[in-house]
Amino acid sequence: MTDATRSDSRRGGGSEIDPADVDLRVALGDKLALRNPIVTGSGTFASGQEVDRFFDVRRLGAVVVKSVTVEPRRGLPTPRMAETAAGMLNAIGLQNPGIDAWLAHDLPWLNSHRVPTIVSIAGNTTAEYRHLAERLRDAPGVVAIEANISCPNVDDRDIVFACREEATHEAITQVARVSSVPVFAKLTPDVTDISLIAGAAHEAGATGVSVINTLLGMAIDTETRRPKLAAITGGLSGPAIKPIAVRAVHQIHEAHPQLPIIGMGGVRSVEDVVELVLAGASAVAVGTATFTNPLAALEILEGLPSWLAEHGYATLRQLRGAWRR
Amino acid sequence: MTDATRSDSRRGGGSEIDPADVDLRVALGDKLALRNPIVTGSGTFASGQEVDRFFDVRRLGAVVVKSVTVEPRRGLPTPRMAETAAGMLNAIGLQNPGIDAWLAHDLPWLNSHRVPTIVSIAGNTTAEYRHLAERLRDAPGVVAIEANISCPNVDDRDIVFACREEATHEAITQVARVSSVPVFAKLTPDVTDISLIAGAAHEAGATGVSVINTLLGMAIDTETRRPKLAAITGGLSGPAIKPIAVRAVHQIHEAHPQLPIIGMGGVRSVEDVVELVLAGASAVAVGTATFTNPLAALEILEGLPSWLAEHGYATLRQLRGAWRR
Amino acid sequence: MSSIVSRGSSTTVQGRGEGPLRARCEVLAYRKLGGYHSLTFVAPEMAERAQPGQFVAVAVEAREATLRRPFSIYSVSQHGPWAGTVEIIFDVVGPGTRWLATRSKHHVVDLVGPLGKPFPLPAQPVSCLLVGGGYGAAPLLYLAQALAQQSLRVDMLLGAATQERIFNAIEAKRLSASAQFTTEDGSLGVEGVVTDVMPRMIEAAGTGVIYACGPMAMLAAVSAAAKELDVPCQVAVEEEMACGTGVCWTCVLPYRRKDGVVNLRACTDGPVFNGARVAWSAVGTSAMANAEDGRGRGRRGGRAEPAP
Amino acid sequence: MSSIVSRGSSTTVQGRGEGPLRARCEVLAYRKLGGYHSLTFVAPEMAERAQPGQFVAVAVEAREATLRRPFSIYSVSQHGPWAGTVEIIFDVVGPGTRWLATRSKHHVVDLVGPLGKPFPLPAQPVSCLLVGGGYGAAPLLYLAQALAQQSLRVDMLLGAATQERIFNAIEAKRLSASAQFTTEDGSLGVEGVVTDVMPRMIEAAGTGVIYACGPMAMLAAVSAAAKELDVPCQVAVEEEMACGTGVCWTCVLPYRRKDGVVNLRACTDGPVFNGARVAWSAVGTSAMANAEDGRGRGRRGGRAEPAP
Ligand SMILES: Cc1cc2nc3c(=O)[nH]c(=O)nc-3n(C[C@H](O)[C@H](O)[C@H](O)COP(=O)(O)OP(=O)(O)OC[C@H]3O[C@@H](n4cnc5c(N)ncnc54)[C@H](O)[C@@H]3O)c2cc1C
Ligand SMILES: Cc1cc2nc3c(=O)[nH]c(=O)nc-3n(C[C@H](O)[C@H](O)[C@H](O)COP(=O)(O)OP(=O)(O)OC[C@H]3O[C@@H](n4cnc5c(N)ncnc54)[C@H](O)[C@@H]3O)c2cc1C
Ligand SMILES: Cc1cc2nc3c(=O)[nH]c(=O)nc-3n(C[C@H](O)[C@H](O)[C@H](O)COP(=O)(O)O)c2cc1C
Ligand SMILES: Cc1cc2nc3c(=O)[nH]c(=O)nc-3n(C[C@H](O)[C@H](O)[C@H](O)COP(=O)(O)O)c2cc1C
Ligand code: FES
Ligand code: FES
Repeated sequence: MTDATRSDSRRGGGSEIDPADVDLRVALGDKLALRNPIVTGSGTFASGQEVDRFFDVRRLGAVVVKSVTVEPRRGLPTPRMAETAAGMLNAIGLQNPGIDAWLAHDLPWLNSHRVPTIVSIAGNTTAEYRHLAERLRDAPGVVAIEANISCPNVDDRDIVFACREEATHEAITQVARVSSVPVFAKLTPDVTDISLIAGAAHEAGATGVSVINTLLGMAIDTETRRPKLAAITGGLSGPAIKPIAVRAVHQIHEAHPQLPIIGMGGVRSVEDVVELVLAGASAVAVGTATFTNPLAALEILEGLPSWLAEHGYATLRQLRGAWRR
Repeated sequence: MTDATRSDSRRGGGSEIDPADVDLRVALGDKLALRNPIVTGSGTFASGQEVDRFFDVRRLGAVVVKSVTVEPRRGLPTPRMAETAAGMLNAIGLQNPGIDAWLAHDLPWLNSHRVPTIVSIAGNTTAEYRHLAERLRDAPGVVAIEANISCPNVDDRDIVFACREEATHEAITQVARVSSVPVFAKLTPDVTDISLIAGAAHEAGATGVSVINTLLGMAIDTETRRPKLAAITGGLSGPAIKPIAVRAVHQIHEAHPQLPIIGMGGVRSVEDVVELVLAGASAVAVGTATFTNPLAALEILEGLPSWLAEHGYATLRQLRGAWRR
Repeated sequence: MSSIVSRGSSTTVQGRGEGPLRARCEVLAYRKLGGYHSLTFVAPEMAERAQPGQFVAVAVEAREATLRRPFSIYSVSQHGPWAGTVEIIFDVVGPGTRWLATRSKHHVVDLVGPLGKPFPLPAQPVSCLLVGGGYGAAPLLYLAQALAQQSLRVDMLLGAATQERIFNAIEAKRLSASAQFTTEDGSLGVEGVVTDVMPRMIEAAGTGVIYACGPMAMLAAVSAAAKELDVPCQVAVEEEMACGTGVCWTCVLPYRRKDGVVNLRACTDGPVFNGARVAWSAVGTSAMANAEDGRGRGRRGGRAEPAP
Repeated sequence: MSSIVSRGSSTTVQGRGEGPLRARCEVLAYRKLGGYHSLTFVAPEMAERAQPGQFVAVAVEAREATLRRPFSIYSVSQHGPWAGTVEIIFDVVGPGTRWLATRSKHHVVDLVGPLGKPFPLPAQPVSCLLVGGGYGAAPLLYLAQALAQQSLRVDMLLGAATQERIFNAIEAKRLSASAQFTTEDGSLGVEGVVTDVMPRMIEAAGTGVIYACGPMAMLAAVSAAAKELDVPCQVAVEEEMACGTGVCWTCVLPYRRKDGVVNLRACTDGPVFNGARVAWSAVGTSAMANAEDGRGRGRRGGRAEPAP
């Protein structure tokens, strides 16, 4: 912030760090190393092609693609979004071409551009999760699977797997059993104790967790008396939810210090990334911020080395969980 | 909004309504009638005296006072708040003078100013809730008890009664059994299914529910690496959480259409009040908005009749749950 | 580094050699144009890449606004002392447009564009009818210039609730072989809606293609009338957009393809679509004017333009 | 209706006959004063009610800011062509103060005030030493005027990191029998901190009461020194405030009373407290300058003022 702040003791005992020397590499468990911690929020970056018109998306740690389902999905009717104070609600309904078309059209583009790819998968049943993981076995360029077991845009809240420990365990077991790459469970904060769910996912074989998915919200147009979303309720994202994301990451990291966490929720600046890492995240996803600025993820990535150097840190990973009492 | 909007068909078939004729009275169950639906969020209005310097707080439907405990509490160390995007975190720790001092000093002021008073009570054990309700038996001017079973600023999340159906049931049973006035259970949105908790409260004898309390959140100062709150985590309030409040009220109203609801969360305008009522609230509390503008509750109250008249409604209560598909 | 930084009149541009880019653009002029507002930005790279029918997404600094606001490009100039400018026309309907209306010369505004697919220009030398509702006229006037450069006949038909909501009638007359206007209250031209006049104009001009832009309900009616008269019809639609760049899937429009109805993105697959293929009856409730209460969201031309 | 609406230079006032009120106030002047900024508001009712040590809570329209920002009243004028004005001095440290620094003549800003308890004026004719750190000097200069009106001797001791962070040395000299300055870098006055100089000044002036305002760590040190020298000491503290009006309990300060340490509200029970009674060692971590990293939040005088 102010110069006074920067020149404080945390700069280290005279050891000046050159931003060019900052090491951004992060490890998410033994089997997944990313060249940098900046990834994308599933559903906010499509499969990379659109944003690649603005910058070389290969620069990112990985692209987490929009959740893919077994069958193609048309998604929900419009309106699918509503702006809220410092956030937005969405109810897209997992519109996607289905795993077959995705493997035929989207993955080849990602491969030809050498983009490390994390595939988000979503199913109605544990069998569907298993099927998706099977289809992704040995798919080229896929470095991890993110099992989205927490999409709030479903009719029956009971099928939100991440709302219950047992359901989480079952779904993740199916995926982890067949997957050839590390599996991350994408969790919702709309639960009484997210660290229990994270524990269940880990026990079931997840390498780590991705938190947070959107919070279930609703908005009503007082003029028309209609919900602002055709689906009535939808998922809240954006800066408004960042305090929830920091808390969720913190709770999970306290309960499971070894569990890799991909943190997200309202991130739009370098400081937001550092905040989530201090809370316990290993990598950080940029979501809604990409809507506000298609270059958000790149700008954050480019700003990280100098922020770290100025603050006397040679790596980002040394800050993981390093908040002070 | 625009004139075009106002002149739409909902203005009614030529039946012009005079704002002076709008009837703001609301009933919360059989035993509690308020002259208007605007009340205050517990902990955001103290016991009324401070805001009474700005306007006659007797104008409000009722004042919901800061939660009172059996013993006096010093509360948590500072910093107790942190601003977030369109919201704030707080961790006050229920600082209050204890029920005896409150009855001796605060209630008399409220009585002498004839302010309909809803007393928020908080305890560590069900016995404490019972004790508080007993102390309030036949206390003058007390029109209802709000049992705050959802304060997030506690060390052990297990003692948040409103996180579990059974605990909710036990605490509310104790209060309802001895209370001479209607009891409202104040619930947290930080649960997997808030309508189950509301059901448990109702079954235990609560007249209605107050939703939502703050969401548990956290913020870390990246310069000092310290949590922005001395208590590490705290409660998120303000406009940022309004979509969660609307959703929670909606879910409870769908599940329990007869259950009176005091809605709150991010309210700062007449439209916000109408939105929560459309979702299912009978009365609406103004919380954090009072920090931004000490006259917020009054201004909203004064704006309601003309908004309703302009939109062709003779009462607010006719809008309860009246959102359209 | 994939970001090109070029400074000229405070314009910092980020993007790649082609396609859309992001730029912080200085305001060259703010004007009121009838009932509408106009902002002209210094945006040379965008001006160079823009085509009629495309739009820009504007970052508004209104309190708590998270998302950009999309606006059709009304005109571009690629030369002159300011190197290149982009102009938008807008109606004040909410916090974002209210903020925009407070911008003036030398303010800097963050734009992303040009976005979306432009109007396809006719491959054959046909006569073109441009049908606009409210501020929907803006991109059509830009299109009219491009068609004129190809020496094609252009007729203009603009409708709105009242005379003030007809955008730039003078320009419409100047750029067309014939121009007609409809207003709901008869304050300009024919009292009624565009589809009341359209068949006669098509007959008189021997229209070979229709381009339309305006409220969704108007586009539906124009598309239906065009189909009946067997004239191809390209419509530029308006759907609520969270990203404008094709990554979020909020802006979809039901569109008929051989394999059935698919939800296409208005921002990337559109905003220009073949009107005959849009599954109008399946378009989201809020996008279509609502007959019951006389308004709807996501309608080009804004709230003042009635459904025909 | 409990709201009094009076219009004069765009001032709409709401409140009751006495105590604090809310008003939308026109900016009469914006100035830079050394390293600080000053805003003067047209606020006749507030000017009339204000006393030294009180503060105003300013609604800032910075993006996403929810809460008001508190600022000490630096000066008031109760007459002149503008009927009555209130002036604040501030340092730009974050989004709210950044926004405030963009206000200029004729902008309208929403204020609540006067808030808090003022400095208690001496009941006896004693000699007063006013000790300020950074912008903490502002309310002391206001106090100095009030003390001068009572014909009391005033001495001023202002400290800061550097010369630019000393607020209004000229005014301090003008209003005092003697004025001394300390800076960390020696750029003005004595190189050091206020407590290095304070004992000598007390001795020279025969100080009967100390009034202090500045960073919390400075106030702790001043209070300790005053206690040692057995001089009563009133301090105006700075705690983070969510409401400023006494309803939220975020701004508490541990204070020793007969019955033990209680948490008093800085906004309503203070901001002026008896320095000897404040339980300095129990003050929240963020409010006290942190020795380890050389900074803290909630310190009067801002980040540039070092802990003595
Ligand atoms: C491709 C396209 C081109 C457009 N061209 C123009 C133009 O040339 N001139 C013009 O005045 N308006 C145009 N609009 C509509 C314009 O985007 C909205 O009027 C504007 O976003 C309203 O913002 P607000 O903050 O003032 O209003 P709000 O009501 O607060 O908007 C809230 C949210 O809804 C969205 N939204 C609101 N209204 C619309 C709408 N009608 N269409 C799409 N999204 C909406 C906004 O993006 C925002 O996220 C266009 C819209 C699209 C999609
Ligand atoms: C009684 C009182 C009197 C004050 N008088 C002055 C004055 O005369 N001149 C001056 O420059 N400053 C004064 N301050 C400090 C001033 O309020 C903060 O500098 C200002 O709120 C920072 O806002 P920001 O948005 O620029 O920074 P941010 O860092 O974004 O502030 C974020 C939040 O923290 C709070 N906050 C931040 N810093 C402080 C602080 N130092 N003290 C209290 N709250 C803080 C703000 O209220 C806000 O809610 C005073 C504070 C108090 C409590
Ligand atoms: C429009 C939109 C679509 C989303 N779609 C998905 C999805 O398909 N799968 C998924 O796991 N998360 C999805 N999310 C959630 C995000 O990946 C992310 O968890 C959430 O938005 C919080 O991060 P943010 O605040 O940075 O956006 C979606 C979010 C938005 C806004
Ligand atoms: C500073 C602060 C203190 C609060 N204290 C209490 C409390 O003591 N008891 C309680 O039930 N709720 C308390 N709340 C919660 C509010 O009553 C309300 O439920 C919540 O803030 C959401 O509403 P809002 O967004 O309008 O503030 C407190 C909220 C704030 C911001
Ligand atoms: S607005 Fe995001 S895909 Fe079209
Ligand atoms: S700031 Fe709210 S009580 Fe002092």
